Amino acid sequence: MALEEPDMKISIGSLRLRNPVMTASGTFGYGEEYGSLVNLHRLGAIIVKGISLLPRQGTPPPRIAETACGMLNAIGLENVGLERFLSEKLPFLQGISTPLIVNILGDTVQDYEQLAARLNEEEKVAALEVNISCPNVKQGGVAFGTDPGMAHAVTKGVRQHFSRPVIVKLSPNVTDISEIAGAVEEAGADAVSLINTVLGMAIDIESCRPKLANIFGGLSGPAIKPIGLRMVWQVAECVSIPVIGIGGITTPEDAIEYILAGACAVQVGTTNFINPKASEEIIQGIGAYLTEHSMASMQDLIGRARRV
Amino acid sequence: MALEEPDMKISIGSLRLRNPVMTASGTFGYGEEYGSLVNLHRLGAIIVKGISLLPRQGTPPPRIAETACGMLNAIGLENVGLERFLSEKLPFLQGISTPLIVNILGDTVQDYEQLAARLNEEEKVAALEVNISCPNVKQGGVAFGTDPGMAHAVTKGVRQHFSRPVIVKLSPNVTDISEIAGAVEEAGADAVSLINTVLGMAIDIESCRPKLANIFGGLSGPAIKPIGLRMVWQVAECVSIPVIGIGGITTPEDAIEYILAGACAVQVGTTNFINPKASEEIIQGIGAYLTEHSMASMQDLIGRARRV
Amino acid sequence: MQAYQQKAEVVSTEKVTGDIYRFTVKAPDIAADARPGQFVMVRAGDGLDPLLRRPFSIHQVAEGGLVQILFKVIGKGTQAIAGLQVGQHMDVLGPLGRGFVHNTMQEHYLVGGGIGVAPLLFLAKQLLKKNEPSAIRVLLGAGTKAEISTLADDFENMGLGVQVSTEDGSLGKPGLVTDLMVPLQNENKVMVYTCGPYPMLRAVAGVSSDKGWACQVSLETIMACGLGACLGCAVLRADMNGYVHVCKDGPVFDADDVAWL
Amino acid sequence: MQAYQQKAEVVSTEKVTGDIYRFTVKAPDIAADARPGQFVMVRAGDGLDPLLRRPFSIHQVAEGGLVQILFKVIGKGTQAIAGLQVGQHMDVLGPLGRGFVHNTMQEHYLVGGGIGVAPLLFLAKQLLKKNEPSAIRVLLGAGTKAEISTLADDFENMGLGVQVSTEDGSLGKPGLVTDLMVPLQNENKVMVYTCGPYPMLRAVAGVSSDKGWACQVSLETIMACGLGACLGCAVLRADMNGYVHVCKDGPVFDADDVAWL
Ligand SMILES: Cc1cc2nc3c(=O)[nH]c(=O)nc-3n(C[C@H](O)[C@H](O)[C@H](O)COP(=O)(O)OP(=O)(O)OC[C@H]3O[C@@H](n4cnc5c(N)ncnc54)[C@H](O)[C@@H]3O)c2cc1C
Ligand SMILES: Cc1cc2nc3c(=O)[nH]c(=O)nc-3n(C[C@H](O)[C@H](O)[C@H](O)COP(=O)(O)OP(=O)(O)OC[C@H]3O[C@@H](n4cnc5c(N)ncnc54)[C@H](O)[C@@H]3O)c2cc1C
Ligand SMILES: Cc1cc2nc3c(=O)[nH]c(=O)nc-3n(C[C@H](O)[C@H](O)[C@H](O)COP(=O)(O)O)c2cc1C
Ligand SMILES: Cc1cc2nc3c(=O)[nH]c(=O)nc-3n(C[C@H](O)[C@H](O)[C@H](O)COP(=O)(O)O)c2cc1C
Ligand code: FES
Ligand code: FES
Repeated sequence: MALEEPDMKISIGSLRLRNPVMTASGTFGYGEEYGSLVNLHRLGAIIVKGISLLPRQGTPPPRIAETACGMLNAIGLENVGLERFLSEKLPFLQGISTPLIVNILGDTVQDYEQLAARLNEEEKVAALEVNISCPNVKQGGVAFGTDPGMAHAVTKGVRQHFSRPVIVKLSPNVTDISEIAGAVEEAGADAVSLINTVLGMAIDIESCRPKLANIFGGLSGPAIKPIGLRMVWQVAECVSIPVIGIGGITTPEDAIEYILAGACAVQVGTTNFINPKASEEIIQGIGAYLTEHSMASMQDLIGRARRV
Repeated sequence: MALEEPDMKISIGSLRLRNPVMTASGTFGYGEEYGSLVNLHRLGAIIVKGISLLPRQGTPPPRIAETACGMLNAIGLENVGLERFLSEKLPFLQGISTPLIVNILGDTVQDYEQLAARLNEEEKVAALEVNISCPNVKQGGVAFGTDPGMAHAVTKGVRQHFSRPVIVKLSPNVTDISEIAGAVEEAGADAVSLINTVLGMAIDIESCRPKLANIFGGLSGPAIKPIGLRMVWQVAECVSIPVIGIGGITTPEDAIEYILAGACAVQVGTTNFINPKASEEIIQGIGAYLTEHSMASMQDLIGRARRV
Repeated sequence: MQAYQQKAEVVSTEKVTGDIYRFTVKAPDIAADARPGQFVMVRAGDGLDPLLRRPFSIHQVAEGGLVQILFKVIGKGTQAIAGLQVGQHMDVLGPLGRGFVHNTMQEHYLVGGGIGVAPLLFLAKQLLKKNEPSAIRVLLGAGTKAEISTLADDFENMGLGVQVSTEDGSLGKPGLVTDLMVPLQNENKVMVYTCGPYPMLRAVAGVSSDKGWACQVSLETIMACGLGACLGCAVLRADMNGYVHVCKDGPVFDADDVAWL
Repeated sequence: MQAYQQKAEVVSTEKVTGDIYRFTVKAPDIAADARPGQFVMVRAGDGLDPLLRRPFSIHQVAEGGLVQILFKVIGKGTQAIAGLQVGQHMDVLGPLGRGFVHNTMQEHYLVGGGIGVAPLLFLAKQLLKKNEPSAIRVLLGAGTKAEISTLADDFENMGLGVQVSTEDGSLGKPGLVTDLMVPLQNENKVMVYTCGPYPMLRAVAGVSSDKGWACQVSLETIMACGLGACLGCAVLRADMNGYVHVCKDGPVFDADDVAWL
């Protein structure tokens, strides 16, 4: 079929993406791991594993447990740290035309600011995604992402030290996600991405111990899709910045659901483990849907379920 | 095998149950619906569909959508109302030896109090389960279950009008479920049950409309088990009243996970739709597990994963 | 109402057309109690995805405790059922709901659309016990010949008069099944029994009402329990005041009792 | 590292014992690159439950782009794979990880426990290319005869000396596989290659260390990606300072590099 390729471009602040499909932080390593399985040049954007100022060892194993249509992880934000990221991981990504988004995390607002300032110097870093699901060590360990005031402070700090788009990644483990979204919008975020993992656990009934050494872990995968979708709908209702949908996306249909709910783009997470080709299949599937439904661009699709 | 039957009795306040397996509200009708499929006399307790003062029609269809290892429902608390419950449904339940727990819901604290007072007169009603996931119409529709103060007020009101055990059923759609649990314990609850459904949604990509007429619905089934289990663990850590575990229980193993996490009893919900015999199988499976592991009673099992 | 949950062995499978199958299972208790228009809730395997049972009309019952369903592959649930081999088992819950009521009518019109013919074969057999074949008329609509010809033969083999319409004109009259109804003139008391897609049911109910014929419709909704417990299968009442529940009050309703939207 | 995702056709299935299967699939790219000790991540069907791929050692590769896995049915994932028929496909990702390193040692001891023999057959074949059969010794431990006799024959048919221990004494020496190691005396430079359950690996590493033999262990952990992306497969380093990752840094490690807990 000689169908005209539909226009799948989208914008997040000043950032232009060739299509709305990104890989979610922590599920795609630093890109290189998937280099032989995925055409990295076709992706909308690559988001790398969360980076902290200093390297982190992460939590003891077991770190993973499977659940019904989902998985729990407690990686403990293990990562190589900022310096090794810049020296060991960035060079490979510089060779890929796809925009790079760096996911950052810290224990204090200052941590986030320092990360933002240093990454601002690297032109290849097209945007930051600020993971605010981490516990704030200065405030007794309550997650930045569960308190609108703290979420505001982190966002503002990053905003001041980074000149390109700032995406804030929201935690679903809150009573009212719109409130947090509103706070980060006000603090200058260019976009919000959601959802991060849902706090869960599993127990081994033979050893009588939690399956994860960390006891609790983050639930991801198809099981959480209804939750992510609902939160994207709620947030899209109350903010005017772009919303990026995440959670349980395995097929083009799942991605389209998120976009219909109001997301301008999506991230593919756990599915990378199961079907590395999924992101490419999703890009193609969204394109095919636009063509079949005679939609000229992503604008026709974004939030359509809210208008029909 | 002539194994000695293990002792599966548990207590919830002054209520003694022959075993720890109950049917969850809204998934077992008024008991009668399952009369020909389940030996109702074997169950630990029967919890009936939530009752309001006046009958409710519920939300328009579609009311149900399937999701990965789960389902969404937006029944809108359709029920026959207190009077018809007493005249049409209670007589059948009076013929069943199993303790009856009535789930109640209202728009105001007064609604709950009136329900409690009237049901207090019916001896067959062994306990109340107070559903606080409903929106409080006097307070702008915020759910009673998301605000510790409102949860406290409802619990206290019911407590004052009902002389037998009061179980308060908690919503998982909160930042900190321990806080709510603590509030209802303080207000005099004899037990807490959790979790109610997780707010979610699904979209039909052909019609471009939410799959539920109500847009949002409650997610239940195996998908939410890790969330329920985590919350039971958290709540058991902070209250000293019994905790009843709910969410995605389909097998004896699932029930045992909840009990190891600290639940003294469990409720079987969505699984009743899929395998009506599940509750009986779960009772048998817990018994077999106690025997195999040489545990003399439920006390050996409850919260064991917290101690090992 | 008495229902049974049975691990029913698949005793035969038939591929009627590309995506339509007819499966026969051994479920003696269900077979013994089943009445035309009732349904069963089916689950293939123990997997958690798809999670819910799927509802199917009882297509036929036969000697030896056999129950037959006629179904079209739509998604995961029907795919899993279609994948079962003879000798494997499916978990069947039934018989459920209220079936067709056959009052003392003079003429019976069975109007089926697509896979909606499923319950009508069972009904026809039942009607033949108390009625002459000439008092029963079968009107079948489908998209194309392949979807309906085997079923039409089944009715004809019972000695019944069958008229067929297809949208592509490949069999019978080109058009919709209501096009077969419109020309019919009848002074007798007629009962229409119909099953099929919603727009067709609405049209059949409309024509019946215009003609003064009584009409019973078999409705479909998404169902979780099939037992009247979940209240998920609500359909608006004709008076717009509250809901009936398809699994318990139906699936067969008097067309006048439900709202046509 | 180059990995491939292939829809691999099942070309033969063999039931080795009650719950142990040997499946051969056509995966030419993987077969061409595979080295002993590497593994594949497998998924049967498109279902969402079980969700994750399952890791399996590459048991053998053969002419015609064939890859073989030897596996034991444990739970849902292995059940689904065991249920595949010849002609059906499984989704295979590989070859993954770092395999065994065969330095210029004088003697090679292959020590396998239970299903842990899987990667050792491939390794033995490779070693035979550069070593005399007499330089290779195979020590196999199992619970009972049925679990191991077919595999022991496979090694013997390659002309290798095989010693077996079974816990119930039904074949070879009664006891554990380390009981076969302890009596061995050797002046030469020895490399032990071992795979099996964790307590066995720890014991084998201990005996090797006592004897002054080099030892490579193939570790198992729960894995999500198999590609070094999820960081789920962490194992504590010998110096207790941080983690190695089984899928990327292993699955084969020098026994001295990991902490034995
Ligand atoms: C009383 C009754 C009798 C029926 N009799 C027959 C029959 O004899 N033959 C036949 O082929 N089909 C019949 N259906 C429809 C059949 O149940 C659906 O086609 C089937 O459930 C689709 O499941 P799926 O997993 O293949 O599709 P999916 O697309 O995966 O279904 C997704 C979800 O929607 C539900 N669903 C989808 N379509 C329908 C529908 N039309 N009705 C109810 N639920 C639906 C499913 O239960 C599931 O929860 C009947 C439905 C009802 C309510
Ligand atoms: C590198 C490597 C090579 C392996 N090679 C083989 C082999 O050649 N033959 C073989 O039979 N088995 C092998 N295993 C173990 C095999 O992967 C598990 O037995 C299998 O994953 C169990 O899956 P299940 O669904 O049947 O069991 P389930 O009980 O359902 O598994 C539950 C979860 O635990 C994980 N899991 C359970 N046991 C193990 C385990 N021992 N290792 C890793 N994950 C586990 C599963 O992936 C799943 O996520 C290997 C494991 C690894 C890591
Ligand atoms: C193993 C694993 C590691 C993750 N690490 C991070 C991380 O470092 N930073 C972050 O913001 N999110 C992290 N996430 C969350 C994902 O980016 C994503 O938000 C979540 O998994 C939900 O999407 P999914 O259901 O598609 O996986 C991680 C998820 C998984 C499964
Ligand atoms: C169809 C349906 C109706 C329900 N109705 C009620 C209700 O009336 N009152 C209530 O407290 N919970 C209600 N629930 C919630 C269940 O009791 C239970 O808390 C929830 O479904 C989680 O358990 P599960 O995963 O085992 O289903 C309902 C659940 C479903 C699926
Ligand atoms: S399907 Fe549950 S009440 Fe009808
Ligand atoms: S399994 Fe994902 S990093 Fe090893």
